Amino acid sequence: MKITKLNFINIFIIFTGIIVVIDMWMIFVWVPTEINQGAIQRILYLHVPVAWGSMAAICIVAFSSIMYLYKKAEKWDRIALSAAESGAIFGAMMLLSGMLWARPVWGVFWTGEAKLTFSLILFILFIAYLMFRAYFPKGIQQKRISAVIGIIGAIDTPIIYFAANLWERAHPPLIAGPAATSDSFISQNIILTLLFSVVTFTLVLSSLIFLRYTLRKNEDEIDLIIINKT
Amino acid sequence: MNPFKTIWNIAKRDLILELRRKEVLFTILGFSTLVLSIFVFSIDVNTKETQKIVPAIYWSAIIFSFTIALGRRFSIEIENGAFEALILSPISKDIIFFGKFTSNFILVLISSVFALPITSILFNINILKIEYLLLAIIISFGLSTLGTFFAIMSIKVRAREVMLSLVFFPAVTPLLFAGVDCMDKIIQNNNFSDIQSWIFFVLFYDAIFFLISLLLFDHILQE
Amino acid sequence: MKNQKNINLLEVSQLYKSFGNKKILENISFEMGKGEFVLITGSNGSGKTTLIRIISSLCSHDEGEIKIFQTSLKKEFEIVKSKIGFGMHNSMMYDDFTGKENLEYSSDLYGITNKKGNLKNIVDRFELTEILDKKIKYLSQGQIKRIANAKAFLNNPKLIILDEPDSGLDKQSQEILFREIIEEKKLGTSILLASHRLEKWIDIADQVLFMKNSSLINVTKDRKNLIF
Amino acid sequence: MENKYFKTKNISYILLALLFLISFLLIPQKIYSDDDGEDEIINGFISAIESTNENTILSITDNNGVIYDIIITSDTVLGLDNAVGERWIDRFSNDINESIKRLNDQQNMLSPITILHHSKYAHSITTKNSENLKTNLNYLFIVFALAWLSFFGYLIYLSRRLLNIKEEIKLLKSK
Repeated sequence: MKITKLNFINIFIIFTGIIVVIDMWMIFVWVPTEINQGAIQRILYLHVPVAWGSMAAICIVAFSSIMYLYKKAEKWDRIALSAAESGAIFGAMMLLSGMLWARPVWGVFWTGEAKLTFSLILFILFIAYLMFRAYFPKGIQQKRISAVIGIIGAIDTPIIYFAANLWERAHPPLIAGPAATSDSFISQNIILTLLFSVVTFTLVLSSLIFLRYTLRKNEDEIDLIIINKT
Repeated sequence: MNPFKTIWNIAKRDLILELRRKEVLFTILGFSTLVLSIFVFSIDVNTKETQKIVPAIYWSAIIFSFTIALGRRFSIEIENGAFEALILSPISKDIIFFGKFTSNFILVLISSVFALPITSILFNINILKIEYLLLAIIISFGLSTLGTFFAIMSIKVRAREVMLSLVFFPAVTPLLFAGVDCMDKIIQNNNFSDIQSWIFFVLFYDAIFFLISLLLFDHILQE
Repeated sequence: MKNQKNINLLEVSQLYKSFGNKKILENISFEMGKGEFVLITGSNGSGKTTLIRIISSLCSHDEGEIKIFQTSLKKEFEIVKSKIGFGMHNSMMYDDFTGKENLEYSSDLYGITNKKGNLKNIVDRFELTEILDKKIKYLSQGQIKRIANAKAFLNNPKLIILDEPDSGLDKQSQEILFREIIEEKKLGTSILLASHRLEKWIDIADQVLFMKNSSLINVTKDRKNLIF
Repeated sequence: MENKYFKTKNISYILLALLFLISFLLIPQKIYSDDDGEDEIINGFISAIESTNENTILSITDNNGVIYDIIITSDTVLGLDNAVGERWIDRFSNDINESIKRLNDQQNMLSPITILHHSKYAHSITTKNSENLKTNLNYLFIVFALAWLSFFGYLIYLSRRLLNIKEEIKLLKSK
């Protein structure tokens, strides 16, 4: 059975689906509830992997943008676009899970806490990349400028994280509650579930990128066919 | 042809152009004062609480007015192709970036220095100290590096002002944090060691983005 | 006047350019020797301006090779640019500066030694004295075009690239332009000119290239019965 | 005009590398040096509150009867729920008598308290309202539902577009 391009992706997605189901079982059934925060602590198994996913996405965007500027090969630009789109969704989830975790535990949706500020700015960076690319007239320059934004955005990410920490140190937000020390209470099962969720969400991220990449490739193919037809 | 002379030539001509057109000059000076006065109307100024948010108001006024000025800065120059004359002339692209950067740097510096006395009058805090000048210089450096880069990059994009600010603000937030926090500390006249880490951070930020813009500048000029 | 074959000033080989899914330039190739006058003609929108912009490295191209003064376009090519004069479609000048200030700015950029003398010479040659001291935005299209054309001759270049220099010019200034171009041609400067009006240029052109739906035909020989 | 002495490109490469080196050495360890040790957590009930002139001392008996004396400093953060369950969050120094009053209520209500302290100096004192922590399962449900909705929605949207384009290509190729 010749593995063609398309059904390789189907296998990959089905495989990810299975892994996701196992992961859900682990999160909701297998891992014990953490004594300090109760059930809400299970958001950790979504928040951390998604944060790791959006970080990975911005790195992929940066790497493929540099390669595109260096090699001028179309393939790198497609990877950058797909990584940015899935990265935007992961960034939105990171922001949402962060806020919905803060609400029950700290009593407020938004505090000056470093991680929340950082995830908001990262999310805006992704949106800026996608909007700028959509509003720029089509062509080689559009790809080149998006690559430049990708690189600047990626270089900015650690700097923003650093600034958010400095900002939090200068203006400590009123976090009254055990969540502030959630990581001081890690038992064996919690670490295992967390690692497994990180693996699952990396698989989800790569399958999204993979799918978006093939879609982009086919779009280019259609453009080529139309050009040859006229 | 001494490159520093060309850079000064480009910057000088840009500034003369802005003086004649007065459009960007008004945005830089007028708009920031407008933002400051809006805050003065909306909050009762003399309680101790509001003193804490004065740095935030000051720096957001500077950044807003600079973003709008950036949107206007290159639009006319591009329409009749004057920017292309620069690209076609026998100077390397880095010198063009230096020239445009210097003129933007001077404009932002004027705006931030001009807004200092206004803020101290409106919010009656004494902020006319030398440290503010140093702070204004290093932060304006960072602002104009990325500002020039993004302005030139977003010439051809539709809805240019919105797109420019959408890309510019997240990239500049570290500077906003640094500016607000340092100013806050200087107002409570803490010693230098508190803001030392911020000063280091801003210098690092300026250097990194100045070099990155230099390296990537060729790619955004090529049509 | 055939130039020596070996030193080609400008070589364009198999140039392709398409924008989105519309082809603009297909397999464009031509050469240009020293002291030659090449005329590129064709109806509006046949890709003349794009070709000129690609040659002057303002616009990227998909495939093909462009060599000016034997150096390929890809390398840093400022040294080459100092020997070229550009007169593009738009005026390339600042509206709020007067004609004189614009010309001074260009001579600063080109690093011309005796700025005053060179400027005076250009102004006399193109008879610009009376329109030089008004701001560009108060001048008519024709007057702006005259100053823009003069700007292309400012750094006494070896190669002059002009795109529609005669659009909007009145009779008298066309005469001036025509006279100056012949003058430069005698001094050995090669000129690449794109225009859709033929009357005068066709007689003095060494090569005539006709652009028709994104391809190039060399009609130097049977230029007389050129109709489009 | 040969600007060889202004070869900014390679100078910038060297400067950039140098800068990365310096920054890694200089800034981070300056920041993270003042992170002093681990904080401990005590869960228990307030048994007594004495406020002397310079600071206030809370004595807490935890679940297995051990009594701790915790010192409340000026920047201790309080997160206390009243009988109805609304959470009140403020710094101790901002409003001392209000904080003392609230602490007394907690003592009378015998509500479970979590204290985060570092060698007896309290960072934060919060009511360990385990019962309403159970109730916010709905937050948990919302987050996971939204997460999976967006991922699978995007996945389905992409695959549908992919199939359409595949058909179009087949159509165009056959024509």
